[in-house]
Amino acid sequence: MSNANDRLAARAAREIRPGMVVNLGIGLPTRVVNHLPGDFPVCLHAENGLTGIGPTLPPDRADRNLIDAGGAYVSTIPGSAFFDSATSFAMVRSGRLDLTMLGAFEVAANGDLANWKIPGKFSPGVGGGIELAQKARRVVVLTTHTDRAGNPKLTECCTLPLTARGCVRRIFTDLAVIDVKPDGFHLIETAQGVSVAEIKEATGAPLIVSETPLPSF
Amino acid sequence: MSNANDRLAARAAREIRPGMVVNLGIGLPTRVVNHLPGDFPVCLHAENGLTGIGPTLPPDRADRNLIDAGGAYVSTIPGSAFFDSATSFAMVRSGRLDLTMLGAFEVAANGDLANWKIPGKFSPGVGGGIELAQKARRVVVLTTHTDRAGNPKLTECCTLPLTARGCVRRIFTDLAVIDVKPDGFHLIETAQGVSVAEIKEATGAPLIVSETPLPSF
Amino acid sequence: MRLTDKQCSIEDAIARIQDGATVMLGGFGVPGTPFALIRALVRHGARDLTVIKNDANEPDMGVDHLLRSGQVARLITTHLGLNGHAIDLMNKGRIKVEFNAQGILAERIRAGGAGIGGFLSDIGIGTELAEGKRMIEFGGKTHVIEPALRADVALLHAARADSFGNLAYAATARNFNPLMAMAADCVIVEAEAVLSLGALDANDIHTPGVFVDHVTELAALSEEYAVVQR
Amino acid sequence: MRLTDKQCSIEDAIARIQDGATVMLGGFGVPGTPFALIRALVRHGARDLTVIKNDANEPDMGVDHLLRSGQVARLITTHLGLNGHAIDLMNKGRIKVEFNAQGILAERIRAGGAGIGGFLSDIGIGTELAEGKRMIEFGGKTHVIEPALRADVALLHAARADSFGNLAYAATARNFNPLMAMAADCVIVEAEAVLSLGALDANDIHTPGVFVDHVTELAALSEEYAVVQR
Repeated sequence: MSNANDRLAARAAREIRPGMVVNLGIGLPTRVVNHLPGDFPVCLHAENGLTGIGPTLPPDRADRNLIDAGGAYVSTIPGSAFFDSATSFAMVRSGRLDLTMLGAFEVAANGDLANWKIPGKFSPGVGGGIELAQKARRVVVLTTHTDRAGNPKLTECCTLPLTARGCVRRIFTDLAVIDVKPDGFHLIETAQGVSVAEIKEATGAPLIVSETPLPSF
Repeated sequence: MSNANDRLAARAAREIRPGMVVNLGIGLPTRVVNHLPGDFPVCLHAENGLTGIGPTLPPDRADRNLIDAGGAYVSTIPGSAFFDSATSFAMVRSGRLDLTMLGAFEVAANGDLANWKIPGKFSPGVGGGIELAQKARRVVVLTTHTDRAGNPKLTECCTLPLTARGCVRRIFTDLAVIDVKPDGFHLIETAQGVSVAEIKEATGAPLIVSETPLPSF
Repeated sequence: MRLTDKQCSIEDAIARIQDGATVMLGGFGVPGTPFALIRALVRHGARDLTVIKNDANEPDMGVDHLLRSGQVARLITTHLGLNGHAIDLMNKGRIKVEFNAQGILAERIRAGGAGIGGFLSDIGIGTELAEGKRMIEFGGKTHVIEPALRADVALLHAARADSFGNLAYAATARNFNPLMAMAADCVIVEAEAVLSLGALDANDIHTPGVFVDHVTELAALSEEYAVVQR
Repeated sequence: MRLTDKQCSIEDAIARIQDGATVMLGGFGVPGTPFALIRALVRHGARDLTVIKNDANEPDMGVDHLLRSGQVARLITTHLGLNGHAIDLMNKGRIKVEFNAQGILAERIRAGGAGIGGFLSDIGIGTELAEGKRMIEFGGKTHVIEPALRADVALLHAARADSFGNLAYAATARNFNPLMAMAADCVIVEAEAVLSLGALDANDIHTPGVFVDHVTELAALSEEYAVVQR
């Protein structure tokens, strides 16, 4: 499983183009950074007020005032900048964020995303997720293909409270890479050793598969 | 005339209480600073982005990047701060300006102020005046009592486009100090050598004068 | 001209806070949270408070002390994920919680500080976050109207201050602090160091002292600021 | 990770500006005005421009060059008092001028930069400044709705930049520059010095480079920046 998640993070890392400004959500997305070359030209944004996130640091080398939005002690790189929370979300809402990678409870075939609340079970608040999902120029999701009980997370419609409507463009899972297009989910890559039939079985909505062989990751 | 204006500026300077944050408008109000003791505790605000205005400087000692809102080369004092134009007016609109001193074309007996436009003759734009007049905690006016043609500037109603309604609390002129109260203009001080009759004659609205002798300045 | 000295003791500053007050607290997680001022507010005991803070810190830390002492009636926040105790109080109905999208909370506070009544935003439209909010068509688009937020008191943490209350924050400890500094009738700052006037470069001040009412130098840094393995 | 280099020539940057574009220009009076970029825009020749600037500089300086070359159709501003030529063009109907209260112009630009649609304000109510504006009752008060302002291009002047476009302004040359940096699709900066990454302290950056598209180092400071007796 951890291997599969590493592979998915490595695949998702190829989504990041040189020069992009990128926000990586808490959880799986955070791991993507480990799969970028050390000198890759990218500006990572932390919504608590930092552009140019550097590597995470162990406590003995950490700066007590320097965390990312997930609370991890991080570092700066040459050219990093600090700013307040209003400026941070001004960047997000005014379109300066090229890409965000988010986790998901559910993604619907129309691109709807639910990732912040499970009524009666989990309601910590939406944090910055809603603005990232609604305003980043490109939103991709990193998630396991099914939940712990084996139920599909890619579905016809979201049943949970939405984070944002129609925002997801691409989904990276442990089984597949799937694009969200006007006509629904398109399978574009498969994980090594996973069959298209297995992916269809684990997906809660129709999956459009081209005739031509798909690459795997 | 210049003597009278100096006296009026000196009198107006006594309006400034220790610890106030004050914005001095262009023209007569700017002169007030010359009548404050050098170590007087006051924070002068320039709406182009400076708190803690220091003395004006001659060109040979000026900093090309350091001007007040009237374009004069000024200096800083210990504790001065620079900020952007939105922050500058955030101070004004959120009530952090204790006092502003403004010039006037007309002040009405209800406190209305007109000081930015003479249709067909003078229309350079309102600049920051409207927010200063509307939002400073206390607005006082420094002006000659009459215009160059001898017409009163203190009137029943303003005929020129308004800067703000009902904003003026006190008026300092070359002839008098006049308070604006719910029932109109109240004469509270006279300039040395100026009679109450002269002041009434030069004022375009009823002037309420108490029975007790008035101080002069 | 010279600038006034706004230094006072933590106790004198906090004594101004009344029952029923709305109190903004700086900080995002630990950095920028005014832990010493919060402890003083617990000692002071003002009740029925509305607290505005990005998060509720962690159990037995910062905001959580105010929750445990029963002083908080209402919490306006964005995320309580690190404080299960706060979520528990919310679920039991012991405190009212209003969740805002994080950037919208920041912007509402800034709007209060800018002296405007509110702003138009499309954030949350089509989700339950927008439910119950007034909508308006403007410029060919649908917006929700987000009201400005102001507070009676803001409690802030700065790395460096001067005696007039000019402030500089360190790294990501800045977060909500400069916004709240603009948006409260009484702004109280704990600073790791209070320097003499002129010690801060006028170009590098994050919060101009005009916004600040009281500043106090911390005798020692709160234990919460120690770096720990989380 | 490393940050990209956004340096380019003034001509390459300005070449992106098209006829009919909306162009924001930093500066309040002389300080912060991008004189070299304005000269390049005159050489470039794009016409029918909407220019947004606090003021119109002085005759034969800055904005006035664009007015004389006939490139400006519309000017959104707060005060033209130092440029009689601009007032003359306005009075003759050769340019359209929209006057804003100064802080409202600043706030409208910031709103554009913050990705919000507009804001509610009571400034100007009861005066001709509010005439024709849409009003709304909200929170028990009457407000005008002030629409956000964005531009196709912002031309800015900074004292120091780094190659990623992080910016620091000097003294009162800051003014509208950091607001406009947030509010344009393409942000072009002339800097008195472009430094290597890391030369600006991350705490002291006034405009984060994320907002900036192109930065160019001035070979020499424009003559307008000489201190003169005014």
